[in-house]
Amino acid sequence: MSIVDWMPFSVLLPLIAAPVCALLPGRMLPWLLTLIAVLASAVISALVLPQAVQAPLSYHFGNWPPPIGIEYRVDAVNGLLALLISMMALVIVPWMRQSVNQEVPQRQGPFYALFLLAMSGLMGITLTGDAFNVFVFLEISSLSTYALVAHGTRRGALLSAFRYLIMGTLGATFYLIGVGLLYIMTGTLNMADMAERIPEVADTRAVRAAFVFIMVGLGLKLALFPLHRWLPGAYSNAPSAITVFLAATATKVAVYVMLRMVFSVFGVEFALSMPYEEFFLVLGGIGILYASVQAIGQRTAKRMLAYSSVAQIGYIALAVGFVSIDGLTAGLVHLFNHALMKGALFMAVGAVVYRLGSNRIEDFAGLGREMPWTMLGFTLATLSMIGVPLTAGFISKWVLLQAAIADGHWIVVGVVAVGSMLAVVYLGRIIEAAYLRPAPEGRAPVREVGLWFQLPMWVLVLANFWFGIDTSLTLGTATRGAEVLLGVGP
Amino acid sequence: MRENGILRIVTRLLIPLIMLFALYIQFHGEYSPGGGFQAGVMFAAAWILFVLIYGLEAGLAVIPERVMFVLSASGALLYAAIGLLGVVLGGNFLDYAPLMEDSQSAQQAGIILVELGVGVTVASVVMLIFSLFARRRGEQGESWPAEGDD
Amino acid sequence: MVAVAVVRVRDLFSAAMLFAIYSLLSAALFVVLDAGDVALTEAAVGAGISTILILAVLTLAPRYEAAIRGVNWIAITVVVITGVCLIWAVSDLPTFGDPNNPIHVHVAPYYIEHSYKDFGVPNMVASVLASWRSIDTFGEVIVIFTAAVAVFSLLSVKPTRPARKPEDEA
Amino acid sequence: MDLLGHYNYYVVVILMMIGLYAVIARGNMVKKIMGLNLFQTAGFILFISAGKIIGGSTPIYREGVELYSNPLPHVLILTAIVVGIATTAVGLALALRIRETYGSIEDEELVEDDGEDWSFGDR
Repeated sequence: MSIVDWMPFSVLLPLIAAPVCALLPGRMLPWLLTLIAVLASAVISALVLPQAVQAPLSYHFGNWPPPIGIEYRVDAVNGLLALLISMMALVIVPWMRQSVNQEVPQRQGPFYALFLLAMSGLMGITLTGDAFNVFVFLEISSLSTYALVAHGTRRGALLSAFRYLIMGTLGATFYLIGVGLLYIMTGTLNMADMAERIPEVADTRAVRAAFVFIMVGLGLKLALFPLHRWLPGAYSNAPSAITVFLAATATKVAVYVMLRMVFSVFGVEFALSMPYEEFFLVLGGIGILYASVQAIGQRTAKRMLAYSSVAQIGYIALAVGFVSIDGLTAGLVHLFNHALMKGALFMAVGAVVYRLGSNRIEDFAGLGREMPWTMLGFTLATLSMIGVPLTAGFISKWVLLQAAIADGHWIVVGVVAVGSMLAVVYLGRIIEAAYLRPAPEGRAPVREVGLWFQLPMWVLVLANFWFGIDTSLTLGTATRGAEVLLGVGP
Repeated sequence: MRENGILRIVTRLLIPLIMLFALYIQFHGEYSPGGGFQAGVMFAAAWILFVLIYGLEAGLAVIPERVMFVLSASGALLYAAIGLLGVVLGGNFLDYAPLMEDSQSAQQAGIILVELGVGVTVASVVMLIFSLFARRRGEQGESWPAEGDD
Repeated sequence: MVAVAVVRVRDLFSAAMLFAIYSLLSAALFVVLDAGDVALTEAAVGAGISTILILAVLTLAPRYEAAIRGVNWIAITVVVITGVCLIWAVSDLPTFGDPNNPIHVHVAPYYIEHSYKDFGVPNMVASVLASWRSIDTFGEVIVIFTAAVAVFSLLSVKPTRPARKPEDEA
Repeated sequence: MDLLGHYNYYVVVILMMIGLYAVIARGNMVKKIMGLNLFQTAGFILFISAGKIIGGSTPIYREGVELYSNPLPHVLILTAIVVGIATTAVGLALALRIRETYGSIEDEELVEDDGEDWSFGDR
């Protein structure tokens, strides 16, 4: 079997493992099965990517050629994203074991099954080349995510999950209606096939409305300002492990679908005939400033980081707002790098939650001495977040600024600079508390967390530096991806 | 409702009919409207009717929740197994052609088996969800006796 | 229309009943539109399962919803914008029922032609569902299974969980 | 003629607006879920309407019938209905749990409780 034959199994293996996992008793077995499935998925994704960068790979389900059947189609863009998702899952699964033991004391089989479903749903959205199939897998991942968020130990978790469900379902339905309109106009659901047929009907109002509907639907899913309202609650109330996973992957996938629909399906000319650029630049810019200011006002670390995520989505929106190779490259690189930083930050906070049972910022006081490794990791990830040279965060901001300067968008340059300053302020609060303030009187000494927490976090922290120095994987693949999206180059 | 003789007898007559109809829909789905999903819902509806008349305990005595849970997983797994069988026999995932020599009957076999998987999952999931909701009511009734005036 | 009533009625119990009627009406509409399979499903799901589940929740929850304070202008604005956008869009769609619409001349004819010829399966919906677009249906099975696991993990927790103090967790 | 030719679509839009209004404006969670269902069903009618051919028949092969309605939208909507009921079930289960923990399912009453500021620890 060639690698193409294995490709869909990066989705199918976790998907099939999920029902088995749900039936397994105890705590160890479901976790082990999850680990194996995720590992297999990551290995396959890693093997697929180099091939997909060369030329798109296509897998036909049931051996029916598209558009009759459904195909999985992998190129540099979604190959990179699939690698990101499966690798993040692979890092998180070892990390989550103790944290989940604490936060989900009941039967864990269903919990891990839901995690697998969420992960494979995201993978499925990423790999598929069929617009309706996206909807189906979107619902798999969303439904399981709602349930996972509701597993949070705070009672607010239920409410957050419910609101997330309402917003998420609205988003998915908007997307469905958009796809429906497109289908009515083109007669096909296969994305590549749609792309060929859209130019004929591009001038109709129905196609324009389809564009708007898909954008709004996905905007809800990716928490683009002002549709971000569900995100802080969902992130801060979910179990720590789920927060890490969601922050690192879920919104990224929505960004990907948006890019795919805009560039591969509607095409650049069509996007430019809509107020696409203005839409993203304005919303992205306001999103960065608004969410960063909000983040400064938060009292808990998780919620602060959640607002920071909304701001980071703003950066990605800015980047993809430039319809240029540089802009899209910046967006894709930031997609990847942001997952690394946010993953590391949320893992550090998760470790603190595990020990302290709290993530209020004043409770971080004195942790610099008591949990030195965790806080060191947090600090290093913060550097990347701010964009200090030699870190991954620097690379993405650098490319973004280049794109902005090339297009002469000086306001964007200003927004990015201000956003970075604000990030220094809000992330600085935690670091200040951890290192400069003494531990409160009367608190029992806090022990450092064990290797299960440390190792995965340090993998991500070091990855931040690795990808800040060696950019061939991220920048190289992202540039190739941008070329694919814009339809230029080989 | 549970003491009403007419209801009990009518249901007793009705339930086998509904189940029979569900099976008809399940296996006749290729020729007329219907298929695994509709049959599953129909089958579950028969069980729910049974529960409404005879009570949840009687219903769970027929099919315990644990069995439903296992069934719902195994329906999905049956579907996946058919898909994987295609791969093992040298085709793509969910490729029915390698299942049999004759491509027409291979497709039919694939469709029937897959629909069976759908039917099993849907029926057990709907029953499971209903039973979880209904059981909730019983448990809550004990613990929240004073509630319900708002 | 029934839909308006569903939204207006504050008695949730009547709303649930009206909701069932609405589902049955749409099922009837689907029959008129030649979608027998869909009608069967909508009738079973919308009028059956959804309604039963809603009623099951209502037995545990207050029957009347709270009075609405004033008019929600944000909601109206959003809805009107969406509505105008849609009206503007749909008036541009191909005429209803015309066999020459793009939807009918691409892909679909293949299904219609080959279902019986290649599979010997007269019900085209079944063959598209279970063979041509089989992975969608697999996804559908997984979705419903996800729902089962989700509801199971949500509702298998003991109902009278002691109200936890928010301070000691995060 | 044009108005008649799009009658179905207009109905869809109106239903959609009603459902959407219920989702956004209504505070009651059960009502929100019903609204969501209305909204989704309207979307389904859009698909099915598009699949209809006047003079066509149900897409089940019979001797001598030439014109069938389009089976593909039917398949999509079958899947979408299933997804809809799955969402509804999870949503209702959540509403039930919320009712148990908070004692209310009116969304607006719970806003402050949700901890939008997350400042429990300060009290």
